Parts: sequence; structure tokens; C-alpha cells
Amino acid sequence: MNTGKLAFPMPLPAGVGTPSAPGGLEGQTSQEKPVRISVRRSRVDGCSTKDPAMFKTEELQINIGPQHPSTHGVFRMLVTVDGETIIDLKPVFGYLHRNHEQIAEQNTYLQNMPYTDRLDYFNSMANNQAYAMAVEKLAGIEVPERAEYIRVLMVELTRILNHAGALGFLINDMGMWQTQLAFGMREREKILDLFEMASGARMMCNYFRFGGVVRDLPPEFMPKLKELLVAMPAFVDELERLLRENEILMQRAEGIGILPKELALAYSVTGPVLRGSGVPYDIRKAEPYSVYDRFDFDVPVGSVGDVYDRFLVRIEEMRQSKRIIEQIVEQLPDARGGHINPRARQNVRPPVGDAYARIESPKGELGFYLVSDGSPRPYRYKVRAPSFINLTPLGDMCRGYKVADVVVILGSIDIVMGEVDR
Amino acid sequence: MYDIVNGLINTTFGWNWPGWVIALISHLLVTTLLFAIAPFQMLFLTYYERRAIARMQDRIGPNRVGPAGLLQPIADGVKMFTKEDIVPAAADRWVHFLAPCVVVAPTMLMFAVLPWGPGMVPVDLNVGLLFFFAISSISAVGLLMAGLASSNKFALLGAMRAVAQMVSYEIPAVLSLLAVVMLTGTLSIVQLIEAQAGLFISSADVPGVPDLGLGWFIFTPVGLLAFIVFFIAALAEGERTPFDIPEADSEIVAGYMTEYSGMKFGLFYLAQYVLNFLLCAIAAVIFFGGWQGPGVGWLYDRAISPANPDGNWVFNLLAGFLGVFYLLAKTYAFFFVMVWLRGAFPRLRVDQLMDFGWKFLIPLTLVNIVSAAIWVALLRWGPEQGITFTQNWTPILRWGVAFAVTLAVNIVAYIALARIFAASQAEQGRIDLDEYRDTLTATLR
Amino acid sequence: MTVKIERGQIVTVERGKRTARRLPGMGLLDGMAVVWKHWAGSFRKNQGFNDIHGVFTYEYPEERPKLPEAYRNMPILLYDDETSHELCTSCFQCERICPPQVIHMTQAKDPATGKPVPAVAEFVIEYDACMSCGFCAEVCPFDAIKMDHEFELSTADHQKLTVFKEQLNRPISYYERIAPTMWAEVRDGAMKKLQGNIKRRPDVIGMAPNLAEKIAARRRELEAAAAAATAPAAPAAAPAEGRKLTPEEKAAKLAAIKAANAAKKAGDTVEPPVAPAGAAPADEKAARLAAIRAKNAARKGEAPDAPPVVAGEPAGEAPPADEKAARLAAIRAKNAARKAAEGSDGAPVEANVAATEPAAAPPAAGAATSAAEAATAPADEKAARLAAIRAKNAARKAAGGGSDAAAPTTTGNVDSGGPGASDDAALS
Amino acid sequence: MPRLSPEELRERMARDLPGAVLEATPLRVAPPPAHGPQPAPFVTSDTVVAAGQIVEAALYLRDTLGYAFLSDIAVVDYLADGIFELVYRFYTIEGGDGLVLKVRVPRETPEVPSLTPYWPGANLHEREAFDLFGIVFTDHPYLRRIYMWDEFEGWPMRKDFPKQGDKYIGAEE
Amino acid sequence: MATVIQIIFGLIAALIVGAAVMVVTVRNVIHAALWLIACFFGVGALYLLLEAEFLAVVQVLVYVGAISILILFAIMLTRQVTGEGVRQLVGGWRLWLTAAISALLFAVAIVPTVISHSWNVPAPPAPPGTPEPLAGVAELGRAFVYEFLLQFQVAGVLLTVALIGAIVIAFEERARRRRVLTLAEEHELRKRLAHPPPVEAPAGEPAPAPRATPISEGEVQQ
Repeated sequence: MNTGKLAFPMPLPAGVGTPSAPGGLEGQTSQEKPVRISVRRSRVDGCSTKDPAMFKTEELQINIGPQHPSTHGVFRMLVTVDGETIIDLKPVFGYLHRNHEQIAEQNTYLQNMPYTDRLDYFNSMANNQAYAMAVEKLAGIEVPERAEYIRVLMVELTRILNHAGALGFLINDMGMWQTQLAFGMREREKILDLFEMASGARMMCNYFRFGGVVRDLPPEFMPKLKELLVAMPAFVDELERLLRENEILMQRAEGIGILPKELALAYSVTGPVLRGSGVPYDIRKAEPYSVYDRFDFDVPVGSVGDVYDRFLVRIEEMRQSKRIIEQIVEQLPDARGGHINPRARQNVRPPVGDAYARIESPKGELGFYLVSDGSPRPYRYKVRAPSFINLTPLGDMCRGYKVADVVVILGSIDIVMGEVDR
Repeated sequence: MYDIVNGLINTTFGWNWPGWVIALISHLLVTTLLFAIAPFQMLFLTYYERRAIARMQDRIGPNRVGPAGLLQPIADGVKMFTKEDIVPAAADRWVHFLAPCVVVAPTMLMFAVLPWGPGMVPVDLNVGLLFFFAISSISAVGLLMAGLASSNKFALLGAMRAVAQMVSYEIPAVLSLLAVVMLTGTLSIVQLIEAQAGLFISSADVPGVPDLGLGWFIFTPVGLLAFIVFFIAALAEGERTPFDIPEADSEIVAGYMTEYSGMKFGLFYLAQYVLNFLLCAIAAVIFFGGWQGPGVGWLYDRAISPANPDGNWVFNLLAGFLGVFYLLAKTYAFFFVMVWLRGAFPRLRVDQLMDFGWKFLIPLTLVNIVSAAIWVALLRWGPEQGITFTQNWTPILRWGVAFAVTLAVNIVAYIALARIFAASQAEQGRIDLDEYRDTLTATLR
Repeated sequence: MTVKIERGQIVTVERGKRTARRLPGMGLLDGMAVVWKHWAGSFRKNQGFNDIHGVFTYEYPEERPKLPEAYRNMPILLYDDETSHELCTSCFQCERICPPQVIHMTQAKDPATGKPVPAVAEFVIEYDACMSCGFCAEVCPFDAIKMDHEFELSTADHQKLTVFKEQLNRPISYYERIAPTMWAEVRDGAMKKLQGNIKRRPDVIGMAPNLAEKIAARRRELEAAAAAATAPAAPAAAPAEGRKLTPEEKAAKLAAIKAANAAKKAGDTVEPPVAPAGAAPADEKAARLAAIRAKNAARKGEAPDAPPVVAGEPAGEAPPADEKAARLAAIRAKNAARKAAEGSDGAPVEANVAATEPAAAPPAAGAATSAAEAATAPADEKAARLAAIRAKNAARKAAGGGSDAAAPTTTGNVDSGGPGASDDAALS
Repeated sequence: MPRLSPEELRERMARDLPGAVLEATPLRVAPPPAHGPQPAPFVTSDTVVAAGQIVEAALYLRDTLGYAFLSDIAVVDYLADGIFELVYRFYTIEGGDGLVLKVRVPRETPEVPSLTPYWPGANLHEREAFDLFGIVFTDHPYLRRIYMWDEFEGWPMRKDFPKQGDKYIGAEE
Repeated sequence: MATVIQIIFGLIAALIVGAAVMVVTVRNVIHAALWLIACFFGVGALYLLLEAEFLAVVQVLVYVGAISILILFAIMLTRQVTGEGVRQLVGGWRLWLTAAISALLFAVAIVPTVISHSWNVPAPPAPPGTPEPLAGVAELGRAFVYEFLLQFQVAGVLLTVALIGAIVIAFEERARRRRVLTLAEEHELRKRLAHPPPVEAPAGEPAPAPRATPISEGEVQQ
């Protein structure tokens, strides 16, 4: 292996490989300046202006956040602009940091379950599933078939509600006065009603237990779910009709925030951002967990990798989730086992070892890495948070675009600060 | 108003006051009335907007204060008044203080030329339309003052965007009105309204058309295109979605208003909503006949007016009510469209906004002016202007030909310009890497 | 190399204009049409889950959502309507499993014999920190703790969110009303267990304290029975729970409970400084005493002419600073004690724990008492804080010394590995 | 390309990258309790790589084996053994299980070569590890604290970080 | 009535003169610009007093609405906006020279007018039937296309040329400005630098760049 092979296989030397230094304090400049290129310098030399510095525009540093209406929470972006063009953007995190992992290491395994709800508070069911899967893997707990179906049902509902909300927020960031957000919230409320019916809480569901779910679906759940499945295509179609061909939205979204296909994987992004860039990587297909190998569904991918592609991919994923739920409704009565493995102890004391479980959360790959030392508390508890890692290319993606595009690009990544800062 | 006051004081009471006192009193009365109406409009429009957009989003909207939430704006006003007035330490105090006043004053002045009903106009300036837009451009100074004095980057950016937008979109607005002015040959708003009598065909164009007050300019191709352009420009001037970039909360917190609180902030809001009202009203006046409508003309013919001094005052009252009703109905309908657009569209980016104004709307209005010239040539001109071939046509045929020709011109221009604009937009973001390969290579290495 | 997936395909989403519309601006009109449809449809109510038009607002205070049975908000304690006995037996399961550790309780003792009784003497839940996870209700073996449907808990008084047993108690009929099927599933078992527990409860212990007349009736009944049997008159010490507590008492009680728990965790190595007067274990009583005295000292310092608090007066009268100070003191004492306990377990010595020198220190609680008495500084909170620090230091020293001295002899808490072990035991 | 098990990976790496694969010594995980049952030692089945050669090993996974997606970098503080273990997790987009590389560095000098020049996506992972554990990634372009403020002292996720009290509110709290 | 007009005229004149004095004395440039706007306004009011409504409106439209905005923009874009900057005026003899030249130019414009005008106060009543002097819109327009056609056209051409020149300068400027490449463009450029594309690469379609290693190539091509 010679050193020549050590270079990034894609043409990705210094400028991209060392990103333009997200994070950090004001005034701190990264070692790698973004590329600035003077074009056609020769043509104007003899021309109108004597003093070339006269027309030089000033570089201005703007703090977007931490208290800004469209940073989705307390998140700060230190933006250096030249006129309206962004030449550098550094995300600054930590305003919501509570050292979730340290807290979790002080708790027992079961006590952590409600804390995972608070990570990505939009998708508490997905967080629960990833954590439950990790502990089950660690302690060797089996999950009955029916419980798996219920879990997948809940997570797919979560995906729909997350995308409905995320698209609403994205459009809201584009300045459409909450209309799509209100429509999305309406659908989300319906799903939350279902969650409340099953788990008792709307957002902090705390529904999963090791070896299953805490209680079986109530009898009124299924009729309501079937009603919801009737409304869901209408909602998605309406969303498409409202926005998909809207010229203003296309102007705002097409060609904005392009993450090229070749770079998307190198940036470790996952979820709709990765698929929007055209990489068909979906953990539900790539490494089927739970009962995902029993369902027919497609993986939508984008072709350009801009905001518009991510928008479309999310719309299509809602349709696919609806497809999965329809199959669950068909297959659920046949599923064996109760809602929970009766032999599963909730106060687990797993043997010494480590386990990593990951799921395709609505925002991307959500993984939990657990190390057990044989005690009832995890020795190490690590969250691989999709929103956090998806922020990696933000600074590079925004470079060269206008200030107004930043909020759109950020909105298209779809972050939740509870998960980013942990 | 002069007539009424004069009649009351000099005829009824017989005091024989000099004319200028009467004029002063009547002007003061009118001004007072308008100053009472303007904030009321603002209060009502905020309520109206919130209710309407809530309905569009499947909500109810404010419904707690008063019956059906009608007192909500009052409550908001009380809140505004009781809030602390904060002036940033680094601000330029006097300019910061003056800016809202400078913004509000011109919008109030604009009421001076707005006719409310037949014979109900504060001042019938012969350059009324020009006055309207000249005055409206002053508020840009106020916005700039607000942005400069706040010493805040967001405020500065917002003010620059706001002023750039207002200045840019004044041009298509005025140009689109110019087409209408060409059709009528007057700048007086009252005469513009009077030219819109008729039934779908203006009785000024084709004599003998029954007067139902429906000969609006919107029914001509020139007027239709001018209206569309004017309404878009009005959206931009009134900072409405999709052009509400100066106060795009998702980008630059609240624009030039960022550092304002309390009633100063309220004044900006007042100015904005009053301006919106006025723009809607002027659109109604210019393109939809203002107070013109079925019945108003008939009633006004029987009322006391300079042309008909011995009419009945009851008809004055009736015509006034009906006219004001028509005007307000049209105005609120336009405001509903503004709210509707706000509910349905995202906002443009600032450079796209500028491009849209300069590269699409202005060429379109220029084409429209050509159309207007064609229209005038076909309808009005005769051998003395050198147009001979229309000599023997009947008026209705001339009208029909003018309609068809201008419609064709406008549609073709619209589609062609839209294509060109879309192509240029698509081209804009692209950088031809191969062309600059050598330069870029040097900088990358 | 193509990525293949099973049971599905990779679809590339279709960008841009799908239909053959060439007229520019039609997309905008489409969007307006959608919004218009919503506007026009908004003059009726939303019909349900399969309807995407119509107003879907709940006009909340007048129109209330129907909560599903499983809805959980805050924990409540159940008591039986007929016998007015509480279902709780103070088994401490909920206290151990509570993730934010907001449940505190003390077990009732038989005043005659001093033995613990399967009933709860005081039960405190800090609603302000409760995360509504519902673990306590799930884990309760007696179905005594359930999740309430009441969600309008907002208050301007933060202290009100520390909820005591009187406010936590709800009759079973109430829970049966809000969650009929869920109660029906567990009713038989719970009632059976309750009957078994009632038999082991002497006097009026275990009766819901907010049912004063029932307690009085029961007491009369007992007295009558006692008189009939000509038994020696039982010391009818009126239980404190019988009357309405003043805030000071509540705070003191809370502090006492916390201090007691802390002391218990610290191990049984602390010798009581004062002779045990009652049947309660000495350390617990001493800690309670310490907390009360600290509070008294604080109050004394704050205002000598403070209005004497009449029992049964509303809560607004009492200076809240006192409660806070006392509470703070208790919390700090508890923390210190816990830390000391960890130190005695032989865990790695933490950086800021300097109390490793074994010393013949005065026992913790005694030190706390004396410190609290000495502290008469005008600033009440300061005094309390000082007292707490001193108490903590003393406790730490005592624990260090105790673990050194008594390591071979103590068997219970220290050996089993500290809090973790006890949690585990509780869970299993 | 067939998916690899950890054993096959070790085999191939031992062949292609001599000296990179280390023997996975069992870890004690936690200090042994004085009484009661002793916990079993932690024997990992994953590949342990020498710290100096993690870049070569990772690039071997990516370029030769096709595991191009760096999913996660986790750090575990094995206080009793005096080491930090970094867990790198690689996947291929064709699906299937991932491969894990583990790097053990002494707690006193936790230095690991950075992967960020090759995977820009490793940036935030590594900064997080630096912030919470104090792992120094050499060649990282911008190794700064990410969650805690820059003046913060100490590494909050280390096992010996004091759980209560700090220099701001004092040890009393 | 005449007295009222006299009073109003006095007030307006005082406003104009006061504002003009403030323009040249106040130290903050932005304040100076704002005083200038007040001055323009006074002039507009003066026109209105002369019953030249059209001119008054045009004064407001052009000077207040456009020129002053231009001045403010120029100030904003060329200096430190937030600070109270020191006025960048020439000092010493240059200042006096500047003032003298300005005064001279103004005199050239005003003196002939003053001399040639017959200062009849009040003006003689015009005989009925004479058209109003250049105040009405129609007369003004007619004058532009009949009497002053040449001047009007020359001015129009001049302005158009100036506009085009401004556009040219702006275009030069834009081309000369530093441009920041977006991620996609930079990636594309690097690809092309590494592998020169075939001569006839279709525009917009990224050139098929062979990649260095097998894995990355295959996985994203699907």
C-alpha cells in the first residue's frame, strides 16, 4: 500500500477533505480557507477603476442564532458573508448539551428508556426501538413476532409524522406562513393521538420495553389507524399539489445546497440527506432488522442532491411508510406471541460485553453502542445521533450560496437539537 | 366637504364666514376623519388577516377577545402601548425616534387623493396618481433611517433590502399605471374613475354603452396585464408574501424593525397595514372602477353635485354609501388575495426578487405600454394623427380589433418573457468551469 | 457494482414539472387552489381521522379532548373507598425505579411495638421534576400507584408541585372511572393483596389521611372495642397526618424523609448522639431532628417577630425562604451522606473528596444538630447552608471512620455494593 | 464482494497489513468487587488495530474491502485497565453487517491519527471524542471542544471525572 | 389670505435655510443626508405654494424618493455605517477653493435669472384666456415634445448612455468579484482537473470521471 493510495479516491484533496472547520469560537479562523477565485482579473485591469480596492466588499460576520427563529432550537451558525454570499459557515453546538451519555451511565438500563425519548423528541418511538434493540442484543432477549410488528408500525408512523413536520418546517423556513406546517401538524396530531392511545403519552412515549412493548394495542387502535390510512394519501397528494411544482419553491430549492453523490458517503450523512444525494442506502434494506424483511417497499433516491431532492425524497418516503403500514395491518393478526416476551426481565443485568444496534430512524442512522460490565448500569452508552452527523457537511454545503439559503439548507437536513447536543 | 360646511355655516346659520375659514374647517374635518379611519383600517386588517389565514390553515384564529375575537386588535394595541420602549444603547437616538414617524406620515398623506365615493375625495389633484406614488416613496427614507439608526446588522440588512425592493418595484408599478394613464389621458384619480363607467366596455371607448359602472380597465387586455403587474409590485411595496423579504423572520429576524419595541414597533405595523390598505384601494380604484358599480352612477345623477346643483341630498347619501361599499368591498377582496398568497406561497430570495422585478416585470410593463399605444391608436386616433384605415370602422369593431390585437401582444409577450426569464435564472447560478479552468486551477492548487 | 435490494426497488424521484403544463405560473395557481379549498372547507368541523379539511381546532377550555385510558400524566396513590385504606405498603419499588428520583416515602411504624407496618407514613412526589414515564405505576406490585389523567397542573407556586400524600390520594372509584378496563384487569389481585395488608395494620395506620371523619369513626370503633375488652388504653397519639399540615411542617417532613434516606444509605455505622426516645431507628430520628433544628435556627435568624404560625392556617402565610433553606439543607446533607457512602464502599477516591482520614469524629447527625443550633446568622439561607455543610463534613468523616472501624462487622449495605445493589434487589 | 466476518478480516489484515492487527487482550472493564461474584473479563471478537496504523487499516477497509461508510466512532474509558478504546464502525452500502476496528490507547497519552482528512464525516465524531474524553486526534484540522465551552477544564465522559461539583459551583454542590 | 401665504412661505424658507445650514455644519454624514432630505422637502413645499403641483410632486418623487435614497445608499455602502465617522472633507485652501467654485457655479445659474426677471410684487393679473405657464402637466408634456424636443432627446440619450455605462461597470465589477465556489462546483472542478473531460462534454452533465479506486466508483454508480 503506497502513499498514493492514501489520497481520497474521489478527487477530494485538501479543500474538501479538510472541511471548512465547523464549530469553534468567533474570530477563530480555520486553517483551510474556502476557495475564493478571482475570475477575469485581466479584463478589468486597464478599465474603469484605478483603485482595485475601492470596490472590494467587506466581509461581514453574522451570528445566526442561538436565538434565531429558524435554527430549530438553540443552534448557532457563525456565518462569514461577502455581500450576501456565504464564504464560510461554522456551526456551533452545545447550547442544549446535558451530557446525556453520562446521565445514562448513572442509570439502570430500564431507567434510560424514558431518557431516550428526549433525544429526538419528534421520534421518541424510533429512539426507543434502537435502544431496546441494543439492550436486547446485549442481554440476549428475544422479541415475540407481534411485538416486532407493533414496533415497526410505531416507527413507521413516526417516520410519517417526522417527515410531515420536517417538510412543514422546511417550507416555513422558506417563508410560507405556516400553511404547510399547519397541515403537517394536523396529520401529526392524528398520529400522536394513536400514540397516546397505545402508550399513554403523545411525544415522550416510553412505549418499548426489553422484549416487546409495554402494553398491547387497545381495541380502538386499529379502526382509527385504518381511517388514518385513508387520509394519508390525500394529505401527501395535496402537499405535492401545493408545493411540488410551485415556481417559487422550485426557485428556492433547485440547485441549492447540493451535496454531490460522490461526497455524500464520505461525509457520513445518512437518511433522507444521503438518499437525496442519490445513494440508495437504507438500513431497513441494507441490514434488515426487526421484521422489515417481510415488507415490500421502495427506496426513493434523488438525482442531484439539492434541497429539492431531499424534499421529494421525504414525500416519497411517507408514501412508502404508508405502504409498510398497510402490510402490517394485513399481517398483524397472524403474528404470534404477545406484546412482550413474558420471560424478559426488565431489570436486565447483561453479561460483560458490548453491542451496537442501529435502525433507520426518520432522520438517518440511529445507533446505540452499549458496553456492559455485568452490573445493572451500562458501563458505556453511546448514541450515534443522525441529526448530529448530518450536520457535518452543513458548512461546506452552504458555501457559495446566499444567506437566505442557509436556513433552507439547514431545514432540509432536518435536525432536532435535543439529539444534536445530547 | 367644503360644500357641506359652507352650506351649514353660511346658509343655515347665516354667519357669513370667509371662504378660507370654511376651507380650513372642512379640511381639518376631513383630515380628522381620515386619521380616525386609518388606524381603524389597520386594526381591522390585522384581525381580518389573522382570521382569514387561520381558516386557510384549518384553524379558527383569534376568537377569545370580544365576540368572535373582534376586539383582539384592541387588545394587541393595548399591549403595544404598555410595552417598554427600548432604545439600544448604540442607537442614533434622534434618528431612531424619527424613523417610525417618517414612515407613518407619508402613508397618511396618501389618503389625501383617495376617492371614497362619488364626490367624496379629500383633494382632487390633477396629478393625483403621481402624488400617490411620489409620497409613497418617502417612507423608504424612514425605513433607511430605522435601519441605520438601530446599529444592528439585521436591521441594516433589512432596511437595505426594503429600500432596494421599494425603489425597484416602484418602477413597474408606475409603468403599469402609465399604460392606464395613456388610455385615459389623465393623472387625476377622479377622472380615472369616471372613465370606467360602462358595461365591460368603457363608455369612454365606445359611446352608447349602457352605464352600469362596470367599464373597468381590468376588462381590457392592457388593463389586465397592468393590473397583474401592479398587484405584484404592490405586494412588493407593501412587503407582503412572497416579497416580504425585508422582514423575513427566518433570515433576518425582523428586518429594520428588529430594534424597535412598544408603540414605535406598532407604528411600523400601522404604516405597513395602512399602506397595504391603500395599495389595495388604489388597485381597486384604477383597475376595478373604485366606487363604480351598478347603481352608483344612476344615484349620483340625481344627487347634489357641481353638475347638478338642485338634486336631492338623499341620493347623495345613497350614492355615497353604495360607492364606499363598493370601494371597501373591492379593497378587502384584494386584501384577501394578499392573505391568500401569504398562505399559499413561500418567499423569494432577495436576488431572485430583484431579478424578477427588473428582468421580468419591467419588460412586461414596457410591452404593455406599447399595447396601450396600440389601443389608443386604434380607438381614438383618426386621420389627424395619421391613422386612416380605421376611419370607416364602427366603434365596436374598432374596440374589438384593439382588444384582439392587444390581447395577442400581451399573451405572446408574457409567455416569451417568462421563458426568457426562466432560462436566464437557470443560467445564472451556473459557472462555466471549463472557461475558467486555468484561473481556477491556480487558485485551487 | 449495483446495489440491489430485496422486496422493492430503488426509485429515483422525479424532479420538476410532471405534467405537460407549459404555461408559466400554473404551479402557483395550483397552490392557490389548494389553499382556497382549505379556506372554503374551513366553515365546518373536521370530521375525523380520514378527513383533511375542516377546522380541527379544539377550543380547549370549553371543549376537552377525550383522553384515552392509557393516558398518563402524573402518579397518584389509590385508596379503597370502603375501608379507606391505602393500597400502598411502602415497598420502595417505585422509589428505586424512578428515573429522576422524585419519589420519597417513609414506612409507617407501629407506635406500640416500633415494628414496620405494611403502610406508608408519608409519601412525597416532586411533580416539578417528574417525567411522567409511568415506571412507578408499572412496577408497583400492589397497584397502589397509578397515572392520573389530570394535566392542568400549572401554578405560580413552585412549592405546590411538591405533592404529599394528602394530595396524592385518590379513591379507587376515581381511577375506575378514568381507566375502567385497565383497573378491571388488576382489580381482583389488588383487592386481595389489600385485604391481606389491612390485617397487618394496627390502629388507623394506612388509612387515607384526608378522610378525617372516617379515621375518627374508625378510631371510635377501635376505642369502643378496646373499652369493651377493658384492655389498657392505647396511647392514642393522634397521627400527624390527621390534621392539615402547615407548610413548615411539610418542609420539615420532607427534609426529614430525605435525611433519613440518606442516613440509611450511609450505612448503619453512625451512632445516635442522643438517647433513642421512641421506637424509630436512632439515626433516622436524629437526622429528622437535625433538619428540624436547622430549620428552626434559620427561622430564628430570619425574623424574631415572625407571626406564630397557627396550625391549619393557609400556606400563604409562611415565609417561603425558610422552607427552601431547610429543604436545601436536607438535600445537601443527603448528597454528602451519599458521597460518604460511596467513599466507604472502596470506590475510586474522587478528586474532591478529601475525607479519607479516619478520625474519631463526632457522629454525623450530632454534628449537624450542634451546627444547626450554633448557626444563628441573620441570613436564614446562609445559616441553613452552613449547617448543611457542617453536617455533611461530619457525616463524611463519620462514614470514613465508620467504614474503617466497622468494615469487618457491618454486613448489610456496605457489602452489597451500595445503591446499585439495592436497586437491583428492588427490581428483582 | 463477500461480506467478511471479524475473523476473516483479521486474517486478511494480518496478511496485507503486517503489524497492524494486535491481539485482543481481555479487559477487566470494572474494578473487581471485594465480595460477590466476579464479573467475567471482556473478550472482544473485533479487530484490535495498532493506534499508529488506524489510518492504513481504515483505508484498507475502504479501498480494498469496500467498507466506505464510516458510521460511528465511539470511545470507551476502561479505567481499570488504564486504556481508552476507540471503536470505529464501517459499513458498505451494499448492506450487511459492518466491520469494527478497535484502537486501544493508554489513558495518559491518548493520541490517535485522525481520519478526518480521508473521511470528512469523521470530523464531528472526533471532535466529540476530543471534547468528552480528551482523545487527541493528530492531523485533525480543527480539533476544538464541541459541546463544552472552550475554557472548560476536564473531560466530562471519563470515568474519573467528578460526578458532583466543579470549580464553578464548588465541591459543596 | 396673502398674509397666510406669506407666513407659510416664511416658515418654509426658514426650514430650507435651516436645513441647508445643518447639512453643512452637522458632523455626522448620515444626519447631514437627512437634513438634506428635509431641505428637498421644503423646496417641494415651495413649489406647491407656487401652485406648481406637478413640479412639487416630481420634486418629492425624484429628490426625496430617489436622490436622497441614492445618497443614503452611497453613504451606507462606502463607509463605516455604525460609527460616527469624521467627515472626509478637504481642508485648508482646498476647502475655500471648493466653496468658491460651488458659489461661482451657483451664481452662473442664478444671476441671469435674477437680473432678467421683472420683480413685480404682486404679479400683474394675467389676462383671462392666457394659458398657465409651465405648470400644468399637459403644457409641460407638450413643451417637451415641441419646444424643447432637442434638449429633451439629448437628455434622454445622455441618461440612457449613463445607464448602460453603469450596467457595464456593474458587470465588470461582478465578473471581477471574488467568487466562492460551492461544494458541487468545487467537486466538479477537481474532477475535471484530475481527469480532463472529452472535448464534446454535454453542458450540465458531469463528465464521467474515472475514479481512483474500485469501491467508491461502483457503489455510487448503481
